[in-house]
Amino acid sequence: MQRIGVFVCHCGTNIAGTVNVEAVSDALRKEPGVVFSTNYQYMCSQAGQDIIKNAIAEYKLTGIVVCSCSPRMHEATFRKTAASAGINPYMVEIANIREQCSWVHKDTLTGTEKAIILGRAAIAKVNLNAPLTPGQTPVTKRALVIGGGIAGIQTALDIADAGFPVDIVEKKPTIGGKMAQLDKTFPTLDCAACILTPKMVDVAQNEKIRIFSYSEVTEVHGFVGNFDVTIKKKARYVREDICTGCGACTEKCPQKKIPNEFNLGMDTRRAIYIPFAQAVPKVATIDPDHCNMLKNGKCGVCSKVCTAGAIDYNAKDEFLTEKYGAIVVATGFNPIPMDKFDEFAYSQSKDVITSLEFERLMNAAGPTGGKLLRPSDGEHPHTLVFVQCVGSRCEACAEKGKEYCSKICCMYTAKHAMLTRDKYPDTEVYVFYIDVRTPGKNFDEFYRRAVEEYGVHYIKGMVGKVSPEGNKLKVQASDLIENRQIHIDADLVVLAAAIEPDKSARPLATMLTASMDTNDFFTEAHPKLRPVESPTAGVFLSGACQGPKDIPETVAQAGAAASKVIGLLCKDQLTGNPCVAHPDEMMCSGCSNCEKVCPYGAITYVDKEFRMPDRTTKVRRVAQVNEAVCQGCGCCTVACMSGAMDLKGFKNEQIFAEVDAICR
Amino acid sequence: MQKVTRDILVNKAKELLANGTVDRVYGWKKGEFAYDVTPALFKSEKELDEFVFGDFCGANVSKYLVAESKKAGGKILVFLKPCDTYSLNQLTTEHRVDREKIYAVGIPCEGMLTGSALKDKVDSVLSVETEGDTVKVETLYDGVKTFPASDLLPDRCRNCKSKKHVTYDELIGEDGEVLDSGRFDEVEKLEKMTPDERFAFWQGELSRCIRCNACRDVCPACTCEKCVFDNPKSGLENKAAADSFEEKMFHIIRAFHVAGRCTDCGECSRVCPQHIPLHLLNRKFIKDMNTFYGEYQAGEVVGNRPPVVNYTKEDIEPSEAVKRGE
Amino acid sequence: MTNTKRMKEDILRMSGVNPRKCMKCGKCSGTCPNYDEMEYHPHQFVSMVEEGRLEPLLASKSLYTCLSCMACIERCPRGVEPAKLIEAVRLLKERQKDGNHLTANDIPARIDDDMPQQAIVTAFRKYTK
Amino acid sequence: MSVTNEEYRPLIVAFCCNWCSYAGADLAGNNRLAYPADVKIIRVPCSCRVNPAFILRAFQRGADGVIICGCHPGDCHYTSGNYYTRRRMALLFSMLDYLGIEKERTRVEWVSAAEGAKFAATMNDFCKTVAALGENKRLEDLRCKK
Amino acid sequence: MKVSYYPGCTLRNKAKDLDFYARECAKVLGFELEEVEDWQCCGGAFTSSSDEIATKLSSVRALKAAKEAGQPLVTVCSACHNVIKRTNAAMKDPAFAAKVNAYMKQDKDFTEDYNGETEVCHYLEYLRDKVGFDEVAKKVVNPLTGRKIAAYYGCLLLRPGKVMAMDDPENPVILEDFIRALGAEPVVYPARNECCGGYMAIENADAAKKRSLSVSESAANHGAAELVTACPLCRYNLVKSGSELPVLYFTELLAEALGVKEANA
Repeated sequence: MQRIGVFVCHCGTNIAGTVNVEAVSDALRKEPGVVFSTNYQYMCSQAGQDIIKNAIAEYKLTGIVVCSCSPRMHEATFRKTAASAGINPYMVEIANIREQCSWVHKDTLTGTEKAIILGRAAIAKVNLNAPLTPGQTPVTKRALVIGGGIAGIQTALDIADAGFPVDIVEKKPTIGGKMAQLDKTFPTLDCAACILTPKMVDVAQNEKIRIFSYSEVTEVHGFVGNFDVTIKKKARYVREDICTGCGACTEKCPQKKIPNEFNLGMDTRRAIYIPFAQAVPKVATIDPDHCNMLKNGKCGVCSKVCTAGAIDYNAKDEFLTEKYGAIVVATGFNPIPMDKFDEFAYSQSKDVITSLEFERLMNAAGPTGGKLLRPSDGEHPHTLVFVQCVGSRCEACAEKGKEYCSKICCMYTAKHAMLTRDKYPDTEVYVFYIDVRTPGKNFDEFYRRAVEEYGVHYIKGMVGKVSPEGNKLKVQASDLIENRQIHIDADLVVLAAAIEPDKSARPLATMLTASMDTNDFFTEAHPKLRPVESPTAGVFLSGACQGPKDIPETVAQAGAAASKVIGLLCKDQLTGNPCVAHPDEMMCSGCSNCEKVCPYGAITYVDKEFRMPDRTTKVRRVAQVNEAVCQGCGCCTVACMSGAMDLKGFKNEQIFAEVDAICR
Repeated sequence: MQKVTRDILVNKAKELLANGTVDRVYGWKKGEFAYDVTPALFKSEKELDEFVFGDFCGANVSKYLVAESKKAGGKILVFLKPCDTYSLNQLTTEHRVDREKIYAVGIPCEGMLTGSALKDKVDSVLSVETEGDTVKVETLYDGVKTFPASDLLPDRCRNCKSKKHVTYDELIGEDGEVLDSGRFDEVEKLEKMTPDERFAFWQGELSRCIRCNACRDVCPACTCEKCVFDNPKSGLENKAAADSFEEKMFHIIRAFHVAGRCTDCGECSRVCPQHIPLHLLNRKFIKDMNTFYGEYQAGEVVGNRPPVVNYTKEDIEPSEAVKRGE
Repeated sequence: MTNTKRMKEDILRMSGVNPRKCMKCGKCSGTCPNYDEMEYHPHQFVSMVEEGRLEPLLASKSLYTCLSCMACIERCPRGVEPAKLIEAVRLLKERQKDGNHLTANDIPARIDDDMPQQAIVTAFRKYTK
Repeated sequence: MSVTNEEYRPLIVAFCCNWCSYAGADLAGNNRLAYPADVKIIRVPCSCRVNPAFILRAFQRGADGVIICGCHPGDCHYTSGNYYTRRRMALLFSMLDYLGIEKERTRVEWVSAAEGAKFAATMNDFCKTVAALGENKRLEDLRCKK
Repeated sequence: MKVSYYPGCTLRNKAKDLDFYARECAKVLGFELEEVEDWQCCGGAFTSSSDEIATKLSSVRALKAAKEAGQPLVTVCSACHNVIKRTNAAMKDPAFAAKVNAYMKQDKDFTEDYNGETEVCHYLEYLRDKVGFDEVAKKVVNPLTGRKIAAYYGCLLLRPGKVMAMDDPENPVILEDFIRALGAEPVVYPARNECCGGYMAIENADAAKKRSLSVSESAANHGAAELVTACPLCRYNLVKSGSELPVLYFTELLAEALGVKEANA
């Protein structure tokens, strides 16, 4: 049996004005378990808290009920008071007789009656309270960043800057991501490589950062502060520690006709290759699908020309397991395939390209050395048509396209149009748009410059059909402002393809038990207030894996994710919320219902041996709650049919007791 | 009525025991009366002499596998009617049975008669035989009486939902199809009544409950280690009801606990000594889940996620859900 | 209910089209092969029906110049299906008194010996009630 | 102590989630938006913590109405809790209705931390509705009234 | 293998070749077209309006006959195929089917409700999915080697894509694969799925001509020497367009390759 003290606060006249506090403390004194009851003008004041402390000592109280303002206001205060007087802070319950009683009821009689009932419910609950201690778990002071694009790079640099070691896992042979493929960046038109490559070098040179390029995460176990991650380092057949990146092998390899993915297949590379000049790490990689030596043991040219002796045809995939305290997902995006939009003749003509391909065509390091030339015949195009929203903003149930706005296309198209007109004033540039969306600093100004200074023809309407005829692309489109159909003989058509999360994101989300939306973007712990955290504790989101983003936004989010990681890694121990779910293993049927509804993946199942009353042992499948991961929502307790799962601090019997006290 | 005979099943059992596929068999044996057939475990070829099969083998033996499959030893042979296979799948989904330890032989079912319906019609039954669709009953005092078999079929068979075996290791006879049954007609009829009529209906039905717990004990979805109604710590412990509300509370909570997991096997109504149509509670949940969240049949596929532990962002609001009937 | 409102409801019901799904991108009119023959274009049908401006549509020749080629249905990113809407407006017109656009007597003069039966029956179905 | 009052007053139990609706109720208090004292609030971490058994228990012990308040769908502090609440309560309420129990006695309302006014208005309306139904006879446990 | 066959009225009149060669080639390819008894004209155009019941009855009767025969319903004419396939899809909607079935109950020989059970299959689909273009290629005796043939799909075979589900409506390959199977070289050109002008030919021949000319010119520009189609109206418009390109029915082309044409010459 508890020894409960009841403390009724007047809150000046805030409570005492409508509630007869004397009557309340008198009535509650008669409740079961109550050994002391009093009232005071301001319970939260130092003097009020002293009354509580003294009563705890004098009456050997084990539980406290404070009838006062909302627990959202002073629960923490009174818990501290109790703790300082030597009783467990979770033995305190608050009856909210101000916000939910005296302030909303005018009549003293009903106000007093209700305050008594609320006090009674709190007493009934405290009678069943048990001391709770938040769990402590140590934190591995190392972070993992999955994805080595600008989001991952920035996050890693910021974390490393705070002094914590960081590993980047990148599935491609080099870090850099999509930004490395871009030409200029909006709205300032600085060159992407000029601002990105120094950061890539910083990453390479930072002692706190390790790069696992050409690698993938294959397994994730553990929880916040204590993740165990298995990383697969794919065999690149070149020893990273020896290769100097001289590139001799990439010039001598006889396999020349392999589409170069870095230039989106618009030129070719060898079977041994370095994706681009500023690659980090700058080491060669052998493409096993095209290498003669690996396929049929005949060749070995690269090994012969490599003076460093870095080639290793016998290399195997390696697996290593590392410990991390926090994981940042930065898996980025890709343009969607255009094969379902053949009204734009993407598969029929080389001169219908995506915007990312256009970036490569304009890039000095691209397949044309930065000269804008038609992929089909290498001629200089005079008439260019840009089509916006290809695959974005489609009907939800459409089989092709995405329901969302891809966000970045309006701005990069304005950039493309502007750059084209700037470099080649002899061109005519048409942009077909549905809406021009420019909410960003200097964005609308940028778009207006494209129209006003560079004379780009912005036409509100959509292209219906592109027909390759001769060496022209006949574009048929609507002009909604002039209410006419227009026909343009274009030399190049550029499609602003919708962007989608990288395909690696979904299996990764499963490994991380992080949730995703129907479009495979990672969901945030809270869409407004916790935008860089996943609902899974210890997993953070950076960049376009969470939703379409431009570079400034990505970098901002990357920094925000890094600061959240730093905040976590700064702690030696994580203090949990003690109000967590707890299964009674003897009652658990092992049905997995709780596991299914847990939004945090905090519940797992183990086969456990139990000693039965008849002295036999029995192996049963039972639920286990990871208290470091559980956030205490209680959803599992209702999903549990046998009542085995309960929530500490809000136990079934406690809530039943409150209900009973109110309905008495 | 049944197309499979006892001998076919016994021969199959003997064969599987002999070749070591299984080391015990769950089937049925004779009870006190002709219509009173009860599930039983047979551990040897010899014991199989007592194995019976006929038109009163309605008992769903899936639930017995919860305990049996966790015991040491080899595989257990079990003969499952189509509707029993749904239960086995659901229990597999919930990790309540070890499917690897079970050798399930699917057997066709032509509908199983209930003893309680028979007892309502005649007294002192000596023997029962079915020929085609006619049931011949020999009684102690009234001689031989005949009934059409349909008179003795429970609702679950008259509105059979499926003749298809959703899981089996071996099949005797041909597999059937999922049927387009009228199993929700009765529920719809109730929904069309006024609230007062519904209240009166259920008051009439549920007040007969004697809390014998037979419905719970037979239910293949009720396999908790300890039932909340028996557990003093659950806050719901209630061994016997003291007034009419507690019956309602017991049955609502029981129906809610099995919602999304109940395969509609109808065992609850079969065993109820008070003839309470308990399946109408379960079917209400099934019907609601189908209309609100899309067609769902518990036990159809192993690993399916029941609607109560799932959601979509566009789900119906509770206020809309109760307006449907209006 | 006003007559226009009733007619609009009829059109929406018959066609099953929800014009509110339209995001006014103009792809339907960009794709329409018979655009130049039409006074009101596919995207206008969608917005005019939604706005309830039915009289000009009912009086327009455009009802009979839609080729029913369904390119607008196929390519609409929002699944609006403008051609179905045009057809519903046309049916509404033809179901009115003297609403037929062609009669059997009009046909012989318009066809040659090679004209397939298919074209004639289609024209009947499209132009008459 | 009991108040003798000629007028019948219903007993209403309100389950409020800690993050939105309980804060919404506090806001109603801060703004002094009155609603009947018949409403007694029980704080739960999330609306998904509300077991149907709690609701039935309240009715059994003499509550005349039970209302569950949670964050708006999509805004759950725990991301998905209220979606489960919505399903569970839709099914439970439909079942209670099926048993002939007045469906007006149960309600789910989404009240955010900013919606003090909505909280008060909801409680006023719910009290009025339940008061109009009169005492809960169909669900109460007579033993507990003695 | 027997299949139910719906020829349609044009194939009985102006497009007899389309029909004749379809039947003869089927024999060579090992299946038989069993003409649906007492079929009625499909009406040429599908009326998408949900309250148009009567215009769909003829199609439903043919579909029902195929269901009773337990066979897929094969069509050749694009227009018939479009009407019947879409009607069949509409019949899968229980509300619509209920209305139509209520109507059909007045038929003398009414047996049971029809709910879209029949598989509707264009002759080309049958060749691709059931016979296999590989098998067709094996039966070719006169390979059309060296001929540059442009496939003209028009609208009705492909759209609406979700219902017709024959091929990718923007980048179809079925006719090209067919042409390749016969040994000829398919010519891909952008106008192959643009409208020929259709029934506009009756009211405004000039407008129709403009459309069909743009199709045949596009094909010619891409190097085609002849056009192939499945639709009599498309063929009519393309022939009248004034282009030099010969326009053939696909069955005619098939007959030529299989040696059926010379056998019947």
